[in-house]
Amino acid sequence: MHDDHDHSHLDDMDARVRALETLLVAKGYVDPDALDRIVETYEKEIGPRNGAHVVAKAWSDRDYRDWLMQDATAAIHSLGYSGRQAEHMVAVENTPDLHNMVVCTLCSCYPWGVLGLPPSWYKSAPYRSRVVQDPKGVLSEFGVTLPEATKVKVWDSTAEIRYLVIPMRPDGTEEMDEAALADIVTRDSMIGTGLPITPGTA
Amino acid sequence: MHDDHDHSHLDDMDARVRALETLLVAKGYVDPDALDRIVETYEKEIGPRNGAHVVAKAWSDRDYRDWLMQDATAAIHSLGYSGRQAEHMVAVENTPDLHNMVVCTLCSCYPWGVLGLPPSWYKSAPYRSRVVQDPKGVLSEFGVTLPEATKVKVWDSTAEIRYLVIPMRPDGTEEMDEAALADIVTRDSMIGTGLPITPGTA
Amino acid sequence: MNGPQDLGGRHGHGPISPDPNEPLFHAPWESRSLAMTVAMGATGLWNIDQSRAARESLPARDYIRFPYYRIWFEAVCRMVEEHGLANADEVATGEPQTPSKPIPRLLKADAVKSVLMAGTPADRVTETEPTFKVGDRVLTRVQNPKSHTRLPHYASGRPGTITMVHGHHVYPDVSSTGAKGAEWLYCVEFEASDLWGADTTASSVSLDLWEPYLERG
Amino acid sequence: MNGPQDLGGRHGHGPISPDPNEPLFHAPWESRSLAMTVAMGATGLWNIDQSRAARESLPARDYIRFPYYRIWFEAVCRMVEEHGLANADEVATGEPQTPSKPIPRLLKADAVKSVLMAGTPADRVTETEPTFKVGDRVLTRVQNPKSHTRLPHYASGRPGTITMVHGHHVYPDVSSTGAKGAEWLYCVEFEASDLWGADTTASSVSLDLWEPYLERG
Repeated sequence: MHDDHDHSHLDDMDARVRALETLLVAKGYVDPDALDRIVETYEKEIGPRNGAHVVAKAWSDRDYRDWLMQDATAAIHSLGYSGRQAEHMVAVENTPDLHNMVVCTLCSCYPWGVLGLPPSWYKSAPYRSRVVQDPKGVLSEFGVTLPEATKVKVWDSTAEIRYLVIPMRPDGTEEMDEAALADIVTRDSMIGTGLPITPGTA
Repeated sequence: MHDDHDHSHLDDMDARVRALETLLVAKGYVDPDALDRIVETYEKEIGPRNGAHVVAKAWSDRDYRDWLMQDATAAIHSLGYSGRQAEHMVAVENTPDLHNMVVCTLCSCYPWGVLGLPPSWYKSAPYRSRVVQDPKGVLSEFGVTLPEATKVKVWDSTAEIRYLVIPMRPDGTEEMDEAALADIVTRDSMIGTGLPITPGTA
Repeated sequence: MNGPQDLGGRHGHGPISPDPNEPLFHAPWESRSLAMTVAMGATGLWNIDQSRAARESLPARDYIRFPYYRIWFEAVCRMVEEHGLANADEVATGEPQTPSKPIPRLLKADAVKSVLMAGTPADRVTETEPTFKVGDRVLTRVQNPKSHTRLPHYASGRPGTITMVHGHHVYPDVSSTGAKGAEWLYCVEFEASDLWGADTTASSVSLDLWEPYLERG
Repeated sequence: MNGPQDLGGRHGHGPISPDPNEPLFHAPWESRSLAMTVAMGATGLWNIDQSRAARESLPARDYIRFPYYRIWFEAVCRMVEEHGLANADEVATGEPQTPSKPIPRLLKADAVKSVLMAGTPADRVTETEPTFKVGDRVLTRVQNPKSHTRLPHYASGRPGTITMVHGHHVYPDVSSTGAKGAEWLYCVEFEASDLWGADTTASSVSLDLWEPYLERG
């Protein structure tokens, strides 16, 4: 019923975007090599492994966890992560009683510096419209069911503060070192739409 | 930028609507002659001339005006107008200090029995979204400027009550009879997006 | 439902562009969609609140682009299918593949005039008394149901004044489910500043609201 | 702006349908649109609030249908034109017809890493003190400006509690016009029932709100 001709539109988009790039380069407003570098940075260097490192360290090191909860910007910067869309960080910690979820209802604010670029669904109308009212309904679409009694706090990123969810460390991970722990921390678990991988189920 | 192919869609609409009608007739759910009669009724019998008659009579006959303001449903019915989408009527009167405007923000409620079918703009997102917040901005798009001090009351038709605006009788109409007065009452003046035609300017 | 139909106070929908010479219908499919909506409504299979609920349940991205008669048409198609009168393939092709279902009433041509003139009054007899009277201050309910309601979001959780007691009317929040229900209906006037702060050129906005939407203010 | 971007609590937008194997970019135009948005932002010709204002000013019917990177692309095109860097025909064809305008800064490839790592902190020095402290009850302003704001409509006119004082930050309602302005920024926690009544599965919703949005509750 949508009457979209999305494929032809997407072909149009390739042509239109190429035209703009050609123009901006010709006019000297952008350096084409800089465009390549920007894309490479988010393809290769900045992604959710950054955040997973932060979470794994918080799980492994109580002092680091305390610092993170008190001054996330500094604690995260100490691991070498910062910059664009991670200038001002706040960490929010899940507990058995409380689950945190992050959204930007007004646009697509997301902690690039620790999670990379957001997935499409994070920027889309369905997620942005629903999670502030019905987070448990949203979780069920991600296959996540919380205990009935667990409360959900939603964080709507309306300013330049970026929120990182610190998920609960799963049972059965007592023997894992920081590197192994980082491997079970999923991107979605740091947004609040998922949980870490439970050892033995992945 | 809309990427609409409205014309081809509208051709589609003709075919789709014909298919539904064929089906409903074949299944015995609708009588095709009844469909014709419904269309004819709103093309030929029920339209804004009904409401103009009501307004002209209210301008000419103080007792009728008082009855209309007190029990619009009965007063309007006494002129032979009633029925679908005019079951429960309220008349609201403009004064030098107060201008009334009617909308249905949630759908397209409109007093069919006195004004006929609504114009497209009445049912459209621009009018419905804006008039409850910025009625004077809306009026300017209709070419209407009220005195600065005139207040605007907006009526949002959220239930089955239908509102009819009784515009102010223009100066210079003292000699006009009811039939002549009805001719200067425009549809938009009974919605509140227009004013009656001032004699000598039409 | 805080859906695409709940437009009051929203921005970004562009100019109104009224056409003073607009025809009553822009194409035959518009008049036939109107007529089928009225005729199917007259069968007694569904009520006006169910029709409204079906229209506003169109995907938001469709609702705000479609001409209004297309919204009506799509809703009739949906209700025909949901009430088991025909399947989607029959609706698309126009060719019956399944037996007809009995319907409560068929609107015949010679009854059109009397049916349209009778309308469908929404007031219902009651032995209850209205809780509020003209002049009472009220506060509208804070709500955001996914189901059909006629309290627009812009007037949810706001203070107003009762200016009319309209009567005891069919209650859409219940009626839209196909069940029967009625409640006292009031006209509630809101100071425009209580809805929009300083961002308004209105003096007041009046809405017709049922008693369950209201608490004493 | 209560525009198409103000999505919190709206219905009718369908399922979320997360794709666990989604690529970072779906097509080359997406990555190039991202890169041009970042690179043009780095010129210093406009700030992030102006970019956001341009994106949400797309027609509502386009905004809710477009892939997000297309929203960004359309906004860059609009800003390039509005700032007189090129005309619409040049943007459409890619062929320069007018002389280039001087720009404050050109982002060179070898500066990308340091620029991205530096980011653009939004906190600003002030001699003022914050009016509110953690634990204070506040009421958000009733408003509905057509201009850029970061108080979503669903949280306008609602009571909440200050849970963090973030600092003195760039104020988007002013910054989006190209002017300079900063205000104290707070995290305000709202009971979900104060936003949605009974229609919610959330316990609370927290928003970061600037002092002009707040009065003592």
